[in-house]
Amino acid sequence: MSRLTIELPGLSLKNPVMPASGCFGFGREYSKFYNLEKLGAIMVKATTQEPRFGNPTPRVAETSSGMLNAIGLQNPGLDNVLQSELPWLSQYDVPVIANVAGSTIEDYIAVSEKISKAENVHALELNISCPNVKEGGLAFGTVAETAYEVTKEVKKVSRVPVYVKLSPNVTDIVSIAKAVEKAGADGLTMINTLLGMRIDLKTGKPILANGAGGLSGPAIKPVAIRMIHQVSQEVSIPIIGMGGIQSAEDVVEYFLAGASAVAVGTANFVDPFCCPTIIEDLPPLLDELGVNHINELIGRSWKNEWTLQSSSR
Amino acid sequence: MSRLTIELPGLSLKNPVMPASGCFGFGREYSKFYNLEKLGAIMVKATTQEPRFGNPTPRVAETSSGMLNAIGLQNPGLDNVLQSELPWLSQYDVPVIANVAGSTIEDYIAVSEKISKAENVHALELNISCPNVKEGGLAFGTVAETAYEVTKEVKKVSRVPVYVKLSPNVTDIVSIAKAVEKAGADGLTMINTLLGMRIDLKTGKPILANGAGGLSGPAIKPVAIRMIHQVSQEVSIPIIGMGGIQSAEDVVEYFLAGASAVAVGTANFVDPFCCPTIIEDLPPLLDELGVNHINELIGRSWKNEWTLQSSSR
Amino acid sequence: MKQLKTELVNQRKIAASIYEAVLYHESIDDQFKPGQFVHVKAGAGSDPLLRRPISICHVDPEEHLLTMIYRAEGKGTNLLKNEVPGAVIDILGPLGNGFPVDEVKSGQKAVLVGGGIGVPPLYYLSEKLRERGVAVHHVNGFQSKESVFYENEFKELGPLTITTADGSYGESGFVTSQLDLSFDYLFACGPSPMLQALEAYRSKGKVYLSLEQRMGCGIGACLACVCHVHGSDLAYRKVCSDGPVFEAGEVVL
Amino acid sequence: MKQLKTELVNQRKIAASIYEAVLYHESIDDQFKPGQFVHVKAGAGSDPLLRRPISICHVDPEEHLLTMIYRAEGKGTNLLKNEVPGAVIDILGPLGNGFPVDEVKSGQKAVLVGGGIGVPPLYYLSEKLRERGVAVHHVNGFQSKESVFYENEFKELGPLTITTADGSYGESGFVTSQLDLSFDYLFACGPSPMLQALEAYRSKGKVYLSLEQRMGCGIGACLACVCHVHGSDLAYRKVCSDGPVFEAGEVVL
Ligand SMILES: Cc1cc2nc3c(=O)[nH]c(=O)nc-3n(C[C@H](O)[C@H](O)[C@H](O)COP(=O)(O)OP(=O)(O)OC[C@H]3O[C@@H](n4cnc5c(N)ncnc54)[C@H](O)[C@@H]3O)c2cc1C
Ligand SMILES: Cc1cc2nc3c(=O)[nH]c(=O)nc-3n(C[C@H](O)[C@H](O)[C@H](O)COP(=O)(O)OP(=O)(O)OC[C@H]3O[C@@H](n4cnc5c(N)ncnc54)[C@H](O)[C@@H]3O)c2cc1C
Ligand SMILES: Cc1cc2nc3c(=O)[nH]c(=O)nc-3n(C[C@H](O)[C@H](O)[C@H](O)COP(=O)(O)O)c2cc1C
Ligand SMILES: Cc1cc2nc3c(=O)[nH]c(=O)nc-3n(C[C@H](O)[C@H](O)[C@H](O)COP(=O)(O)O)c2cc1C
Ligand code: FES
Ligand code: FES
Repeated sequence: MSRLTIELPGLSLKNPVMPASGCFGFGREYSKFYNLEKLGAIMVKATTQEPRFGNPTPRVAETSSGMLNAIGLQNPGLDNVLQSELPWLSQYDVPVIANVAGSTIEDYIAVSEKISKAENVHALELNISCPNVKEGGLAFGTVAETAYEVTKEVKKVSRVPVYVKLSPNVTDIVSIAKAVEKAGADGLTMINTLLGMRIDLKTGKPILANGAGGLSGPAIKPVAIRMIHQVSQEVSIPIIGMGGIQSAEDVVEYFLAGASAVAVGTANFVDPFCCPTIIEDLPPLLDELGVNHINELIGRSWKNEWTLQSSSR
Repeated sequence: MSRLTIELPGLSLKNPVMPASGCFGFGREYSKFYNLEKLGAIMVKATTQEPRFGNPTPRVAETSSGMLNAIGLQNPGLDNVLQSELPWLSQYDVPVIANVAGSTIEDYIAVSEKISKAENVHALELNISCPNVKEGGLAFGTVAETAYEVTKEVKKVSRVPVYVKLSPNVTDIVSIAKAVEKAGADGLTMINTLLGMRIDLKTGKPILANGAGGLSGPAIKPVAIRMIHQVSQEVSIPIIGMGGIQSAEDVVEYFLAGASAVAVGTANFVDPFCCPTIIEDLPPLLDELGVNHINELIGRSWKNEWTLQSSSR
Repeated sequence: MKQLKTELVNQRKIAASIYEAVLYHESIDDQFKPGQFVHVKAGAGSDPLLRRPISICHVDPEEHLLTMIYRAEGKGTNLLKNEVPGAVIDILGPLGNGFPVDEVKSGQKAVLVGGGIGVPPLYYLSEKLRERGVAVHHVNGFQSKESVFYENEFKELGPLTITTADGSYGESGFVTSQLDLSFDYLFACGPSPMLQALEAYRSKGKVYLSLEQRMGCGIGACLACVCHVHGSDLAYRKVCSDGPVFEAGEVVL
Repeated sequence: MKQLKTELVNQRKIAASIYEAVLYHESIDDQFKPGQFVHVKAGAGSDPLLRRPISICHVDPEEHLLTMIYRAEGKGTNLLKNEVPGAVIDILGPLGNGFPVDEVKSGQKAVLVGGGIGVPPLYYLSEKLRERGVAVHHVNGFQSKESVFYENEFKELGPLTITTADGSYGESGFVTSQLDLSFDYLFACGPSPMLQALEAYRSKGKVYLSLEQRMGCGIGACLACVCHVHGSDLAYRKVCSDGPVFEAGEVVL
């Protein structure tokens, strides 16, 4: 399986597939289905300084090939994550990427400083793009200046490399990506969810108690591929791609677009075994494509004119 | 069927359902399947000053519950549209909304002035949001100032009401909507396609010859609903909603969000009879919801606290 | 919990919009308990995307059959109803914590209260209670005559009162109008207003309620389905994995 | 053109990844011509979204049956291959303009050249040419032995040469290596490189080529499937409605 290894800042991945933040809790539930050490890494649920209950229910609504969520960053708070969740996860030999959220720059700094000291946290993922919290989150991710600011401050305090999670709800994602790169980000993760809404015909009101929510799942994959294709050509830090990944084929599409690793979110809900299945399906797919190591695929859609294999009727 | 009539600037619609621009040509093909007079109106293919061949093929790619297109505004040019397409369409008693595209403000002015004089053109739809032309299009739609400018200039020369078609590929759609309202737009149409991409595993290159393209279909409906919900609360001009509409239920969802009429695009490709089918399905659906006239539904999701019907297990 | 590619053995319409489906898989056995549910994938492709939670209505452990009853309402259930015998139906299950069958003693009295599409799990519960020698009384409420199902099936297990909201069959009105009964245990599944009304019966005996909530994962990971615990702003329970059955008074309805 | 909810009567695998499906609908008759195609909806729900263009391989107008042959490759065709007899298959058709059968006279000589999944429409064409008393010679190219299909079926209609790219069956190489034949008409369907090579045969007789292109609507409205006309920057043809069959030399391949 050494054909799947990937080296990223802070992360020596045995394979490039990891569950996406918020779609895997802190791993406890999925650990009942398979050995978490099969995963390249684990992106855990967003952590905030104080515990949060999150938004009222309903918190999810289905859409065509997608779903909306407005969980509202429910989490047990930094102290509990440090004392209970991360130590529990440390029984597994798998790198953890801690997802950090907040309402103020101070929040981000405080959580990042402390959580980056946890032994099994190999990298941070700054969630400056959550659409489901009124106070901040999304705003940080949609303005280049604030994205720059929060990244820079967190870099000062973090013991581990910092990945910044970009919001797709912007006119010009490249300028935001460049801003956080300039601020010292070690990598990017993209994309977070698109803002969406569904309305219940019977009540006449939005299905989600919160009104709008974040759209994830296969529906958003072409938007993510487009953005990664754009951004990867303009920055020199690596990208962990996500949005609608369901299969090994999807992973290859992300690599071709310019990702160096991928995360799987919503698909875990449809098939709890999807991450290990995708990991198993990758080597035969590489064979089919005539590729030795998965890293040969990174950015191939724009890097040069070579062709994997000519299509035949 | 008087339960479906809608009055909009320039448009007395017998029902609120019309085909979306670019998905219905100038009506010739679909006229073989049903009487075009069944439609509330027809939004015809974008017209530019000069004829355009458009982009190289492949021009479409499928995605989960959606499709990408990069047609590139292929059209026979203003003169031909005025001399041949519109006169042909005038045999049907159905209002036409002319979709106007260009690369410069001067283009928009020139086409708008002339096409708005055609007898059966009841309104213009300014396409300042086409993702598939390099020179302009999208740029007009993503910057409030230029959107304002082009709208204002076109308003000066147009003989008929002007609707402006908004791009969803922006951070803040409300500010753009307000800018075009301030510039004198009579209405909004939204949304145009989301920018997306798919990559062919076999060739390693984007499927579309153009690289990126516009994402349409059911996948984007939640994004459109969210944007219409936002914008309709902030402007006082009417909105023609579009994006993924396939059924009468979808139409009601758009009305609840804040639309006053709707357009159907991609669904015509899946089912050429979808527009008349939707129109027929609306009255029984209104009955089920206990609604007399469809205009009672406009904006109900945010207008007040009434409830259509309590949901029962 | 397992992911099973079951075979649809039989499917029939048993009332207005109500379907009974029987699934076969060699792994189906008595590990599937009353009050638990299965998470059902409808259709191939990613539309519809999410699984549908459907209660277990009956299990035949020898024949490895599972019966579920559902209302064809939206996209997923309407696809499901078009499946023909031989079709492969992908389910996850058993999920959640069911009714505390083992707690009820032989000779005790249980009232089972179902509302509409909340009725099916109570059938399996009633079967299991009967096996333990519990005296079971059923009160099932429906919208109208056309939506009544499993009348004879329930009658074979114990007395049955049927109510219809429009009075077109059985007693007129809601189930709560038919509850001047004494009991040791009351088990209920149905719409929220019904469950809220039943909370009051805690003074008369032990009350267990099965809740409904929109779900993402169905296994406790996504926090879509949480409900508040009485007396705390932060404490919560997940309907999918802590429930769907809770003792009345534990969580906020 | 009609939208037909056909019934899948029969489906079988006839070569590696190649399936033959027979559809029934009372409206299927000889209005469905060789070279035309049907637009097939795979799966319920909106994923996959678009219809798949599949050529007409054979029509039985009395029994109202239509045969199509397809390669299970991507999302849609892989769903299709799992459908069982009795399933409803939604098709639009007939679409496009087929081969000019009526132009060919009794006694004339026609060569039919098919490549891979371009072979099926030529079967129906050959049947119709034979009915007119045309002498038909077939040259069908495949990837390898495993992908060869309809060998006997074609042989019953006239001489057949089979080529395989890997030489595992019939003649080794491409169809173009087997074309030292004289003809009045050459009809071909297959991959672009093959069609491009066949353009040169215009000097020997009339050549008609059936093109392939990614489609949106399939009926001429969306301009997804256009190709250039030789000698003009602006003139174009739509593969779906002007084609898919064009005379060689008309459009840029
Ligand atoms: C624990 C549990 C057990 C259930 N048991 C049964 C049963 O035995 N029989 C039965 O008919 N129904 C049961 N339901 C309700 C059933 O899950 C919904 O009716 C079904 O999911 C609706 O799907 P749809 O495709 O018809 O609707 P759609 O409108 O297409 O559904 C869209 C989305 O909303 C969700 N959703 C819609 N309505 C509900 C609801 N009432 N509860 C939860 N999610 C919903 C769907 O799961 C899906 O994710 C149960 C629900 C829960 C939570
Ligand atoms: C006029 C015409 C006739 C055809 N006749 C046949 C036939 O008889 N038998 C057969 O096996 N194939 C035929 N094809 C090709 C067939 O349409 C594609 O193989 C099929 O659409 C692929 O669908 P999929 O679900 O397997 O692939 P996916 O990859 O899931 O398809 C995704 C999208 O791309 C389109 N697409 C992918 N490949 C092609 C292609 N080669 N040509 C056109 N669109 C494509 C699909 O239609 C769909 O919209 C024909 C194509 C055309 C244009
Ligand atoms: C239920 C749910 C909860 C999520 N919670 C978080 C979160 O806490 N932090 C975060 O950065 N992203 C969160 N996300 C976004 C995902 O990590 C991911 O970026 C997005 O869902 C796109 O990937 P997908 O299409 O594979 O789900 C959440 C997504 C879902 C569906
Ligand atoms: C093939 C195709 C061509 C289109 N051409 C145009 C166009 O010329 N002008 C325009 O304003 N919008 C054009 N659109 C966008 C549609 O009008 C519509 O805004 C969009 O597709 C969303 O609606 P839908 O999901 O119902 O297709 C086109 C869309 C498609 C799919
Ligand atoms: S549905 Fe995901 S936690 Fe309950
Ligand atoms: S596929 Fe739409 S014009 Fe040919």
